[in-house]
Amino acid sequence: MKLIIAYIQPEALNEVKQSLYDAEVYKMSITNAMGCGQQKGYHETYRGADIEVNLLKKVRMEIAVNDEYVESTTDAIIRGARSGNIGDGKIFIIDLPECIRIRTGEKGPEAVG
Amino acid sequence: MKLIIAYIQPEALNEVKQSLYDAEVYKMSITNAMGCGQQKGYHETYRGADIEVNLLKKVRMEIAVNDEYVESTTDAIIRGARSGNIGDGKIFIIDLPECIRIRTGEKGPEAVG
Amino acid sequence: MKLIIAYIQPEALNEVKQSLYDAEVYKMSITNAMGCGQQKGYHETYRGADIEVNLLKKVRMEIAVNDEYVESTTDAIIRGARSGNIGDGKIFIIDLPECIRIRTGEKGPEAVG
Amino acid sequence: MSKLKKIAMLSLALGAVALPMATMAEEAEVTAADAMAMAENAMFTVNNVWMMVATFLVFIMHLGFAMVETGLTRAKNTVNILFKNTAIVAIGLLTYTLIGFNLMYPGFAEGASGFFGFAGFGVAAPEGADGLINYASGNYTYWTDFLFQGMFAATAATIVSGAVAERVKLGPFLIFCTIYVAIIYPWVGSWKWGGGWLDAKGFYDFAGSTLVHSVGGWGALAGIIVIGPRIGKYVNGKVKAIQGHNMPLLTIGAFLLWLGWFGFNGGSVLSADPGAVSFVLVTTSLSAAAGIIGSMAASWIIQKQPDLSMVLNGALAGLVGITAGADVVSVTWAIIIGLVCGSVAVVSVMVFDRLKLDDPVGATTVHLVCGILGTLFVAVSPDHSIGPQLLGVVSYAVVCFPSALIIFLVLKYTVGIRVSKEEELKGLDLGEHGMEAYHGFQFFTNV
Amino acid sequence: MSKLKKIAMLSLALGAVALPMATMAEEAEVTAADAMAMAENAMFTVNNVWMMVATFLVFIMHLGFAMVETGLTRAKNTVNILFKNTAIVAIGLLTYTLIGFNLMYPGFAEGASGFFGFAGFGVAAPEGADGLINYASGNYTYWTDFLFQGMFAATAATIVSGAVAERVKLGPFLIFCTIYVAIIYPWVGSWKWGGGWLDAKGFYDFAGSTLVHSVGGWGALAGIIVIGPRIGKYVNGKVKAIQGHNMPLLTIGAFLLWLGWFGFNGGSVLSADPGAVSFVLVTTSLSAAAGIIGSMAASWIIQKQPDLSMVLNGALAGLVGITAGADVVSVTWAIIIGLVCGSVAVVSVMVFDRLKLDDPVGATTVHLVCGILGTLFVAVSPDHSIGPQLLGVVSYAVVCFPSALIIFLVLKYTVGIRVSKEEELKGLDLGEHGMEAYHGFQFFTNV
Amino acid sequence: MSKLKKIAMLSLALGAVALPMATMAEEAEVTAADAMAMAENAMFTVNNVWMMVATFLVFIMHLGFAMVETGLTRAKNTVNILFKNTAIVAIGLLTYTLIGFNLMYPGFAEGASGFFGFAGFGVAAPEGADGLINYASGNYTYWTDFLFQGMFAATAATIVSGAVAERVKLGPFLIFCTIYVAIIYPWVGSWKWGGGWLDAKGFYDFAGSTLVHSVGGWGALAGIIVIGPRIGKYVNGKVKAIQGHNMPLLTIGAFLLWLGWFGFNGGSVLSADPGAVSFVLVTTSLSAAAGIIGSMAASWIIQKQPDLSMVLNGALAGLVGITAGADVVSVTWAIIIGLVCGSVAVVSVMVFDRLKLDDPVGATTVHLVCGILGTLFVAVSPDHSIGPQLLGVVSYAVVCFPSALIIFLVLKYTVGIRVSKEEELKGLDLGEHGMEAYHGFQFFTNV
Ligand SMILES: Nc1ncnc2c1ncn2[C@@H]1O[C@H](COP(=O)(O)OP(=O)(O)O)[C@@H](O)[C@H]1O
Ligand SMILES: Nc1ncnc2c1ncn2[C@@H]1O[C@H](COP(=O)(O)OP(=O)(O)O)[C@@H](O)[C@H]1O
Ligand SMILES: Nc1ncnc2c1ncn2[C@@H]1O[C@H](COP(=O)(O)OP(=O)(O)O)[C@@H](O)[C@H]1O
Repeated sequence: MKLIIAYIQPEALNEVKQSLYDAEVYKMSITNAMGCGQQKGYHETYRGADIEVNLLKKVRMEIAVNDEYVESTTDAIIRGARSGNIGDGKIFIIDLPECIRIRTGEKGPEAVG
Repeated sequence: MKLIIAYIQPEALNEVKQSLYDAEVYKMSITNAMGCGQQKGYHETYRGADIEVNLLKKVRMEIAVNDEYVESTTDAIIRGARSGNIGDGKIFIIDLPECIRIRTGEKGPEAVG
Repeated sequence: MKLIIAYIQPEALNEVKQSLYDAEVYKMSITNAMGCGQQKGYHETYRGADIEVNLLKKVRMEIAVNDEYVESTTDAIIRGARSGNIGDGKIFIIDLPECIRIRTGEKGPEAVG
Repeated sequence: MSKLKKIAMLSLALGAVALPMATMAEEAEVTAADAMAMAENAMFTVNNVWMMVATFLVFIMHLGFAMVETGLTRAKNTVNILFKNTAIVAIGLLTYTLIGFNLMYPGFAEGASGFFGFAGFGVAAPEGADGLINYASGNYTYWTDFLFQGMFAATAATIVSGAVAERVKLGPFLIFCTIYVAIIYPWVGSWKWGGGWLDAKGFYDFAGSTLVHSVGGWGALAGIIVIGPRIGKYVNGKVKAIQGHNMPLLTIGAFLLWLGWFGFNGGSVLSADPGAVSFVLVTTSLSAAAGIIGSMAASWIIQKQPDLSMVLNGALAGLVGITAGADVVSVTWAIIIGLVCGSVAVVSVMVFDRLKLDDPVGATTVHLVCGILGTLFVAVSPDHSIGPQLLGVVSYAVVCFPSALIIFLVLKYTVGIRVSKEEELKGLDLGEHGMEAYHGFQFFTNV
Repeated sequence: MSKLKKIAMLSLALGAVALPMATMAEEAEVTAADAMAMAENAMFTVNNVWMMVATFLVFIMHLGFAMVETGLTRAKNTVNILFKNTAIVAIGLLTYTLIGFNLMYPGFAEGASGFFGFAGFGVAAPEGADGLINYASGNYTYWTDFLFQGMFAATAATIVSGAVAERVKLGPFLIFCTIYVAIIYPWVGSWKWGGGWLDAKGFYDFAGSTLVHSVGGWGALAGIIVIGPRIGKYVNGKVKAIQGHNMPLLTIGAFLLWLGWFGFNGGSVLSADPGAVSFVLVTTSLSAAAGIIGSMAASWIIQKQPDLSMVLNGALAGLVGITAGADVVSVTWAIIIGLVCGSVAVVSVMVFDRLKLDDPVGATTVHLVCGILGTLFVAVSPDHSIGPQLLGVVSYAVVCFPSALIIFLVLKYTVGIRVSKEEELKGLDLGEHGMEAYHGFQFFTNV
Repeated sequence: MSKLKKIAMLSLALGAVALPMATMAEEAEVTAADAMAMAENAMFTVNNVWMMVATFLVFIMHLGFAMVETGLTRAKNTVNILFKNTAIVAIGLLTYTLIGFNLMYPGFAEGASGFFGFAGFGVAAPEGADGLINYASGNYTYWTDFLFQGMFAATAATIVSGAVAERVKLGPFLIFCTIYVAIIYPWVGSWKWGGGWLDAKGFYDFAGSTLVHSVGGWGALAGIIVIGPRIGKYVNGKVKAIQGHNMPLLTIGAFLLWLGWFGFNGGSVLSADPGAVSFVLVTTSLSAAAGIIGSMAASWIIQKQPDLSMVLNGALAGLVGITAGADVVSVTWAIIIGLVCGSVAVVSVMVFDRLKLDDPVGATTVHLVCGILGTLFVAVSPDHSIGPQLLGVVSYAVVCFPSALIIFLVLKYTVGIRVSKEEELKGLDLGEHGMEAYHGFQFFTNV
């Protein structure tokens, strides 16, 4: 099993959700995040004082999937999130040795889905 | 060492904290999250427009523990979080090769606790 | 590649960011978190009822780096976050087998930076 | 309105006794009587303007209550609290129209027991000048009277709303309000303001420390007892704090209440009488200010750090405390009353908490405890004594508390008064309304 | 101001007809005429005080509108909404100074068509008593008149603001407002309140269900049509809810609007006439209360759970509905009007939604639909009939809607009226102002 | 209050000169003198009602200040700011009762230097008519006077509060306020409004551009200098923005302040004089509106995008600017004053920032800079000249600034005036009060 962590633009969330559904990935968790990367951020001027915002609003998705789903999931995320502009985000994939469904106590692959 | 990630119902947080204390797990980090899974979500109607909420409020816990604690920790989480209803949540367990305590620079197992 | 997760004091964020920049680490993601650890928390009294706050505001950083950067990154975090007081936080380092840049589809090490 | 019809309308408006302004132009032969009529009409008009302004101020108190309650409770129950406060205003005004007004001011006949009277359903102004300048010897019209009193009515129920917040079922609560505002409040009110038996006994309550605030406070106490504390308030015997989620809203509410009190007390003079009204405004303000200082001191000493929510409660405590005697106590006493009520409020909140009476907003403290205190403080004024004041306090206690208790109990064992554990944990906004108060914001609903 | 100069100033102020108070001291030989002069002056003063108070109340409605719009939209567009509402007040007052006032009250000559008139640029009070006691037969001064009317002006534009919120470009919108408030509103207003042709036709609109609210409503409708729905509102044919982000602000707004309406309607009596004003306040309040009950019932039945935003819309619906006939309908009818408008509002909001007319705050429902309803309801009063009322409704429709449509279309095809997709998704606060409304708070901008 | 006692009370209230309304009934033989008495009494009553309304409006300004300061600062310091503003109102009213009123209006004897006077501790109304109709030639009662002036008092301290926000220690700050409000403000106020030496010199300040706003502004400037900038405001020489956390609250505050200004300026006429008051309301409103336009233009040009916080500061700038001459400048000048103050405000805020004078809310800009500007603008009116105005500005500068500086320095080197670095970073809410303003909400405290 793998744990897929993706940082995407907040605006892209709905489209990513959609394309994940199309890829039959229905389970996910998201959190609010702030990120800085190549995307340089923008300049607000608040009361005339220039303020360089380099931590931008992002959405962090966490999706646990079985190995055979990794490809389709990442593709789905990319499909939904790519605008071609800097700031589209990143996907990190890490190993997930164990997963437990709290309700039933099921473990492993069948607990993920 | 292992890093335990758990998604639970917000309402269950206090009970989970309690059962973790009982299991002598005192250190943890939590964040706000939204999740969708088998739990289908609910329908709000806002100003007459039906709105299907499928991203539900969840709490994400992150607990780093030494290997011998994994079992007792997950059991504690399950004890506190299980209501038997869909939406109870999931626990993900990943390997944690290294851990550092910022204050002292201690590394490895003794840094976790 | 490694995924570095650090919990630091909110107040320390700006200094940590600075020292990361000095270490030429420009990419990171942060989220709001609440944590409890050795730091015992404090007592608010709200309307005369004593309230023991043991979940304290923390900031969670997530930084994906190539292996050769791990050391310098963690050092930078420590440099920025260490006050010597309980509550300074923790750093967790986990393996990151794969990383994808959404915009370009690049994979692996060059996607991280 | 187009200005053409004005002159016609006006002369009409001035009623029997007045001269059409029109005559201003051609300086006709004016008699002293004409002049007097015009002067009395002017006096009538200014009195009425003042009473209307006071009505507006009392109206805005409802927003004040809504904000105080919202600020002192949790984000997940905000929509529900706002909803209750909105509904209560409507229920209060409409029931007062239907029966309240005539229940409160039945016009007891000579020698009537003055215990209960009812002048019939609905409202209708007496014909001509009798509903105007002659209605209250030139102080206000029938309609001004009705609206001013109507705005008071809903207050009693609003007080209860805060005390049972975060756990009460919406429907049943609205039923309680309807009964309490439509019948209990105006009925007991008639004893004093309606010129009933307590008035005859020399009981004094200028603007309602007892008639409004204690009445509401008794309802609140009954509600708290019947419904029980919120989940997580008392964990294995220990009192836990459940923090309010929005201090700016609390502050907005408290200031709006103070503002409203200028009308609540100032309007209770029932005329624009310059001396009386301005004096009342001064005692009211100074008592509120002293309430802040008193509670600040108490809070700082007892809690080590000054608690904003306590200090704002303190201001309200001072306001409730001065309400009964605002026109009869001296400036010095007004300050003392404020200091006492303010500091007592801090202690009282803690005491109720330890008595396991869970009152999220301190309604029982502010309105009941300080309402009683204020009523008794009237005795410090030369022409009043403690006897009748005690009698009044007790009379309202023995009627309001039991009746509220009964209503709540009946509701509890029929439709049920409390939401399910799940709903309470999830929040009443989603439970009762399927809405969120702060959509998109992230906050912990479990705190 | 230092009190020394007062007496001098005062005697001055009292104008030609008045006696310096100074004479109060030495009880000189006073004639009935002197007394009458003083009495009339007192009456003039109280009338004017009332109109000034009404002006303040109408002013605070702008804050009410700002809060309602803010509460019903998303956090990412909050700064933009607040900005628009602030700018509109300024634009409204200044354009009204420059041309609006003289366009709305041109003082049509005898036998004039009463269709268009303009009394020239700028404002200036008539000399001496003509700008004071004689200006409006002792009801208010020239300046009070100007300011009261000026506060009304901006309202029409504010109504549009909410309807096109969350997607309209700031600059072009302000241009629309300027034109609509400076020309359309006062021009069509002159037909009735300016004593123009519709007034002659017996059309009746007491305080502006049509002249203010429908005028704004037509502008809102035009705006919605031209600018189109917000992204995400209609996803492949399905109506999606876009939730407002702050229910407490919505509630503050609604209560402030109700408060303001006391001045909006009460002030429209154009004098402090005790009978007339207090009656208007009663009908206004009862209609608002009934609007709450009506919408609560409708919402509870249709939506299964009572929707706070609907109920507050219902209160406003009742207020708009009573505005046209507040002084001529009975108390009972006031309640009926409130119930009807309140329940209709709930349905109307849903209908507009399904017609793909995306109105985030329900401005079209509250101000247009209920504005029309209220105008027609005037016919229930004995001395009015449906004919002229229909004529009025239609006349304003056929002029306001097209003109607003044209202005918006011209703007659309020149400077453009809508922000880019990126900006709309990111939010107008960052897009138009480079600011955040709630800096540091975490909320989902994608919802 | 029960209506039975009314008639008695009233006749009492009307005082020596008046006729009991009772006589209205049986049309007794009325003399012209009776009529005149009644008319004068009516005039007295309406004047007093107006002054009371003005008092309410000034009171609500304190909520306005609280909201503006809260909105423009960070969420972690909100409770502290709300607390300070609440405490200041109480301190202001009570110290004004104790000494302020008699320090500000000592009633300088003929030929007195008019530099310092004190009429003794506490407040007490003159007996009978001398405290009523005769107190201010029928314009208001002693108590109205006291309360109206008392509401002004706290303002000066509130202005300072915003400037030193987010870093000042609670206790010491309250000590400063007490001294500044109890002694400095009323003492220097006596020079002009107390009929002191500056009044004799022909200095003119209608409602307090200098006496209230500059006085507060100088205190603010002194505070900023002594306490230093907030951590993170100036990072190695560069000016960093520290964003306010709540723009809706800022907007609520600004609108409430505008509303309050109707009483602040309108009440400063010290009577309900229709001509004078309504004119003042117009100049006040137009200057505020022009302030919005002026700052909007400046902000749009300089900052590229229009900054809401600047525009709202602009409205306040216009209001402060018109305050000194609201009754003597023309409508056109009122607009010019607004435009100038509004645009200057935008620049001024940036200048102070670059001068490393860290003023989170722009208090020095709005109250000091525009206070001075406004005072000088009085010279554009025919019957005033620049000389005395400059003299006034300078006199207040040389006394207020140093005295504030001294108080702050003494506090700094004794009890300390600034919280610890840790506390400042963590936020004063937890540090000074052990509370959170938005419990449960997630926001970044480090921004
Ligand atoms: N090495 C990294 N570690 C953690 N988060 C990262 C890293 N690189 C990128 N991110 C996250 O992805 C977001 C988008 O990255 P950015 O470099 O701006 O866009 P792109 O990858 O398209 O150039 C960042 O805002 C940050 O949240
Ligand atoms: N595969 C997954 N990846 C990420 N988060 C998940 C996954 N499955 C479940 N979750 C999280 O767990 C929560 C509960 O899961 P759900 O399926 O609704 O309940 P249950 O597991 O009891 O059926 C979800 O809301 C989501 O936050
Ligand atoms: N075992 C752990 N699992 C998850 N988070 C932890 C763990 N230990 C510490 N943390 C995080 O680090 C923060 C600081 O830890 P704490 O023990 O208070 O300070 P220190 O490590 O300096 O003693 C905690 O608030 C928590 O957020």
